[in-house]
Amino acid sequence: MKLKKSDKIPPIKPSKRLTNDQRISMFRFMLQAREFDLAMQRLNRQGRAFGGVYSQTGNEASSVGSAFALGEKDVLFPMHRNIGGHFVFGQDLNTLMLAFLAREGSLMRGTDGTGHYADVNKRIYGNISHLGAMIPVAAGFVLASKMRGENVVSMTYIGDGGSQTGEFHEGMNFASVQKLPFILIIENNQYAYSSPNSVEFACKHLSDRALGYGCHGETIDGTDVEIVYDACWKAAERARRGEGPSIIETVTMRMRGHAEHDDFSYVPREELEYWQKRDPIDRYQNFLLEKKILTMDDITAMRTTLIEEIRAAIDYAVELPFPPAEEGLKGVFVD
Amino acid sequence: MKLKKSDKIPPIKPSKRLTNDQRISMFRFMLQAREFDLAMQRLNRQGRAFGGVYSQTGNEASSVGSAFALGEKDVLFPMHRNIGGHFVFGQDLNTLMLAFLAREGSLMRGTDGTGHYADVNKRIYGNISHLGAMIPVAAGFVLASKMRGENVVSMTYIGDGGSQTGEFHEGMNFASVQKLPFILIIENNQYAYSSPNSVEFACKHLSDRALGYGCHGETIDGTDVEIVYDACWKAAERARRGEGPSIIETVTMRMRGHAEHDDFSYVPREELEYWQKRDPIDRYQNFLLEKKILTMDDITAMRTTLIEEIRAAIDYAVELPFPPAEEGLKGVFVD
Amino acid sequence: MFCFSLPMIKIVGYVFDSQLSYNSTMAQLTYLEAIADALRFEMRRDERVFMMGEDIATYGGAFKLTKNFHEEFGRQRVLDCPISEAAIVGAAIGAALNGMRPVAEMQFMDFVTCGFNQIVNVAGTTAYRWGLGVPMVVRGPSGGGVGANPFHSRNSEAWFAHASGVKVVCPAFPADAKGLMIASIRDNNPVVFYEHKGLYRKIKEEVPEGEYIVPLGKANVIREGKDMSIICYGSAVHFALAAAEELSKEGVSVEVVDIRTLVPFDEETVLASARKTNRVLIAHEASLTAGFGGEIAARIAEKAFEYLDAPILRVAGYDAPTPFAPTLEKAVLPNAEKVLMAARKLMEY
Amino acid sequence: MFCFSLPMIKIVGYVFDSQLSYNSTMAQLTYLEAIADALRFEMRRDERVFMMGEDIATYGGAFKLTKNFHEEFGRQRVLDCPISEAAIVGAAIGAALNGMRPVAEMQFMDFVTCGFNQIVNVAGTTAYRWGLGVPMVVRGPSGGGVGANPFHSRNSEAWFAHASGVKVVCPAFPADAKGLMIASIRDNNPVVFYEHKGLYRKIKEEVPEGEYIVPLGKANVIREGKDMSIICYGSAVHFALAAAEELSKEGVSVEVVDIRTLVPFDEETVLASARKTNRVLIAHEASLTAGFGGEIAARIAEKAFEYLDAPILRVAGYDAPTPFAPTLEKAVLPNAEKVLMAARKLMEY
Ligand SMILES: Cc1ncc(C[n+]2csc(CCOP(=O)(O)OP(=O)(O)O)c2C)c(N)n1
Ligand SMILES: Cc1ncc(C[n+]2csc(CCOP(=O)(O)OP(=O)(O)O)c2C)c(N)n1
Ligand SMILES: [Mg+2]
Ligand SMILES: [Mg+2]
Repeated sequence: MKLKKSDKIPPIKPSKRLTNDQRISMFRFMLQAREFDLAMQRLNRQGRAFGGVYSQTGNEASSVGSAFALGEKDVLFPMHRNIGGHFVFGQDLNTLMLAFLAREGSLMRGTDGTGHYADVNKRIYGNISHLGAMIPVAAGFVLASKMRGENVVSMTYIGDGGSQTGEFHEGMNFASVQKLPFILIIENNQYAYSSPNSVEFACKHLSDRALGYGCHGETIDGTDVEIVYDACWKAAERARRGEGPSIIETVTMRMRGHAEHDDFSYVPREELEYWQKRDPIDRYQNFLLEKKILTMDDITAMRTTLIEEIRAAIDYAVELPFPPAEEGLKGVFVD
Repeated sequence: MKLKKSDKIPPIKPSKRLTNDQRISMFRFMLQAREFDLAMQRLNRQGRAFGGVYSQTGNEASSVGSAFALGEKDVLFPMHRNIGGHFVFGQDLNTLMLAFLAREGSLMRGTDGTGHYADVNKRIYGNISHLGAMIPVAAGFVLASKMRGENVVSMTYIGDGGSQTGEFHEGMNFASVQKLPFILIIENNQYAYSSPNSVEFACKHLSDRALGYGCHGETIDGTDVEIVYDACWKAAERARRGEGPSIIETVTMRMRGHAEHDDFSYVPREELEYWQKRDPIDRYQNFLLEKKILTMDDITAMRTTLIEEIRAAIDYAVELPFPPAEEGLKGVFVD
Repeated sequence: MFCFSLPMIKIVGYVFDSQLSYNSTMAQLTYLEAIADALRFEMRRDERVFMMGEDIATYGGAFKLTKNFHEEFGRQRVLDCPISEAAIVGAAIGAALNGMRPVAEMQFMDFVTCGFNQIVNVAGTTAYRWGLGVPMVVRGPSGGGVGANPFHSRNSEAWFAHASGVKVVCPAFPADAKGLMIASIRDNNPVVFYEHKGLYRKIKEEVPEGEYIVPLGKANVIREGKDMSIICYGSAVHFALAAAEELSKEGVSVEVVDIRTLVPFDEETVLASARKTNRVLIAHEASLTAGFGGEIAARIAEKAFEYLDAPILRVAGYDAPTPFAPTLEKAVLPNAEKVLMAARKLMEY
Repeated sequence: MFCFSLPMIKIVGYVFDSQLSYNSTMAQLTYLEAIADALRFEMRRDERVFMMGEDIATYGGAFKLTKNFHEEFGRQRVLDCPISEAAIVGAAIGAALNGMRPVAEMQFMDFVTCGFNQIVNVAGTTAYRWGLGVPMVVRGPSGGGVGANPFHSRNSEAWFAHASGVKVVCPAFPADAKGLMIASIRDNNPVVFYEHKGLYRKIKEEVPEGEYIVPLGKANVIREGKDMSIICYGSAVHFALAAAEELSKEGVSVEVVDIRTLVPFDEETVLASARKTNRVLIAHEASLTAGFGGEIAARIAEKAFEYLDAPILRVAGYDAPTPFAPTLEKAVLPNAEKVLMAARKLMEY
């Protein structure tokens, strides 16, 4: 992505579909994602985190705006930078923290970590590490719904890097041929680990690939949560009307390293500065303040509560032991 | 592909780059491919063919026109309906027949059959059965040339079916990022085994995918050999100038079953009739006669010679034994 | 087409135990028909069962195994798919997670290499990680001996046996193929189901009509003997039986154990046979090195060691791709003659 | 990060034979440094050698193994690639067919499942079918014990050992890693080279500088003994050595054989050891069922049967994905204690 020096930060483009309560809700989820991220970074510095810590900073609008656009029957297959979506889908902090820290009581019994869990009742299906793999799986999920006449939309994510996997292609093509109610968010956060877009692809927009599948495609500002919400809401509507899948590329920036061990020295300082000014939370906060939907006091209070809740969840989880060893020898097959 | 009832068969669009000698040459290769096909069909009916016989009929313009556009350093990775390309690249009938019939003396020692062989001196590298697999391989071949500063173009083929494989995507994207001198011909012959285009993809043209890779893409009439030649010649020129890969979709029809065991009863009669009128050899023959480049006598003589040569090669090969059993236990590794 | 020359074997003496349920009506079915029968039976019985694959509807599959299925079940439940094995398997997994019981066909089992990641990494880890079943069957024709080529002949069952979390089934007979297919479809775990294309139309036997289940994880002693055991599965069962027949003329009483499923593996039955006959030969069509025969040998060498009177021998494919020419293919693949030679060696020991 | 607790092992008593060439200068290198050293040496020596992979240039690889390589060799020869394992392997094959000697990195060996088809079907059959070499190395970090997750810990060497046409290398020591890497790069066949990430920075030893080749297909008796043999490779060599040390205190003399390469397999050295000690234990980190240990056991049970005084035992990973939590991971993966327990059982037999 070429940086335009003169580029002014555009104002938030308000969606006509959102009530102010919903706006506050979205903002809260974004803030929660950010504070969760900061807490995990801290935990990592303290040597108390377990496994990779993948920053969500810069991704809050993309993750929250997209998941927020789904309905109450729809399903989410979040990827490693979609903690915001977990919150939107009602996941509680303790459950998340047990999963991340692989403690006793984790939905995964310690067999896996981070957001890799599934919580069927909350319609959250985590991912595997292999990028691209969840695309055909999420498509197949709604193939089943469709066969039963249920009107369910599934949504998953892929990065500017993961879009180069064969399963991206096979999954998107399959979903398009079957006209499945499926939404793929391509989160173009400029880097795939250390690789800039130029290493990964040579097309202009990753959403240009939609033309080659015969589905809807668009590239949007991934730092404006209302734009993300609107695009995804429309995609979900199209999906429900039987018009097939959509590819929505949300353009944003991964504001830290790939994971916390990565000092991201390969990212030019100007690029970070450019995006810092477009911080999705700052942008939305300014909008909410300007429109008097929230006051600074409201936000401070909100933040304080979120931080306390997250701290409580960490304190709770970190004290728990890892699951007992025997768990490792169980459950390779279900009955 | 929707058939347009009123659609008139357009006249051949003559290329400005071809001499009449070259035209005759191309026509001869097309005729050779057709006669080879007919001979293989006959052999199959007689129970003397060995392995699948995949018809080339309908594909001669695409295969010959594309290979003919390459230069003398360029390399060809033909697929199962590209016998025409083997001829263009100078392959002799005996070598081919030994390969197809897996007889003693086959370049593959009987380990594999059909056009799966490689003949390094002739710059022909066959394929494996797994569709899509040769795309990254053919791209990697010229990555090597490029690293050595050699200006070599590689070309391979894929079908309207095989374009849905993950390796198609990964290979084309890789070639585009590296701006490799690589040409992919998508031979859209309406069917993938029994599956019409509508089962395989939902985009308008398969060449639309070029946009998603950032390479050149176009869809052309695959029954007009001069159009095919011209498009490929330009693609090779772009490749040599360092402008990267091209996807060229040649639209034609597979005029028989997937292989000879398939009665293709799933193909509507009108569709076959539509395409019969667009037989690439008939079209080119009419053009050559009209332009007085060849007379009917020339063509008859040409055909007679070709038939005799093919018959001789079959007679030669069919009498030979299969390679000795010990060959099967050799050569799993090279030294 | 060069064809596998197998005698039409009529099987007697199946060992049915209490877990096997079957219907008393029988029909003479080929291996292919028996599989089609199982699929049809399950599709009729359970709406959640559906099929995905290339050319399975209109065309009825490359081997016509699902001929006319779409007429009975509709094109949605007999879903013609693009040439995208990863998408086929991946979408099947997604559908399985959402309450369906998909059966995904690989047009040839060789192409499973293109859906490999989905099977071993998504399907194979879901129970362990999420506690969720993935009731999916991936099935298709495998194996050589029919003059196909290196890419239409592979026996890759050992890959999935080593994957963890994936069940692996390799039936040798029509009735087993039916009973194991029904069991596989009803299993809540991913199953890779290897059909041997050389057996499709070569073998016919009485197959119980209707509901008939052969549980996964039960080996079958298809021929009792006392001098040596041949442990085998898939096409190897047939050449093992042919060799056993020949050996009986030489006065050697051979027990033939068809393991039927690699995962779960019926160690008990295999060990019991080894302990009884004290001589073991293992046979499979797949290439030797790191094939499943090694696993069987290792289990016996550990757990029935003291009963062995002779080395454990293996007869398997030569470590090479399966070649195209019949002369070479014969050299590479195991057969009755090779089993016979090894068995004689074993008895001479 | 939970870490593999391995003692820093100083190795003595390497068996060098005449085919091993080495330089007398030595440097203390970690396993990771030794591999980097081999790659750098070959890149300097031979223009045809180049590297492909994700994040290998600018970033120097996820483990910083190729740190600064692009500065010396340029970005063309240290080629940062898109996240496309099939394209990386496929393009490497194409380049190999056109005179180059590519080394393709899988960022984690787990992701080889996405390039699986290219390796087993294109690379593995090219010599046999075309008579052409595919001098390509696919390398990357494998294995568990470091608190990664099921998708960053797999040991999949047995898959390729069963593929035919692909060589498989699993070094356990820095010097071997270097010598085997150089041999792999110079080999005209496809090689899948398993580096164990738990060893990357845990082990340091004297590594010959410059040209140093350990030929593929030569096992190494790293510890001589007379009471039992432990046949092993990769990370298992280290816990086998630790167990052997402990056993020696108990008066048991253990021979440890590091097979180093699975394909080609040095049957001779393994059999000689089995024949000498008469008791065999096989250890590998990969899960048990259909792992390479089965192959080793089967060869011994066939060819050294009469020398065996006890069952052949295997210590391997439990048949499950490698779990994330350290408690579970420890339960699933083999270690010195588990080898010790099995070895005691073996000696008691
Ligand atoms: C198939 C596959 N190859 C390689 C990796 C290793 N890997 C994990 S994340 C990552 C970078 C992903 O970049 P991108 O898709 O842009 O997502 P982001 O992390 O930037 O959100 C890589 C290379 C993987 N997980 N899967
Ligand atoms: C990965 C893979 N899946 C399935 C097949 C089986 N198969 C062989 S040819 C074919 C149809 C190919 O159709 P298309 O790509 O349109 O090429 P055409 O034969 O029409 O020229 C299929 C499904 C295969 N060879 N490879
Ligand atoms: Mg990214
Ligand atoms: Mg086609």
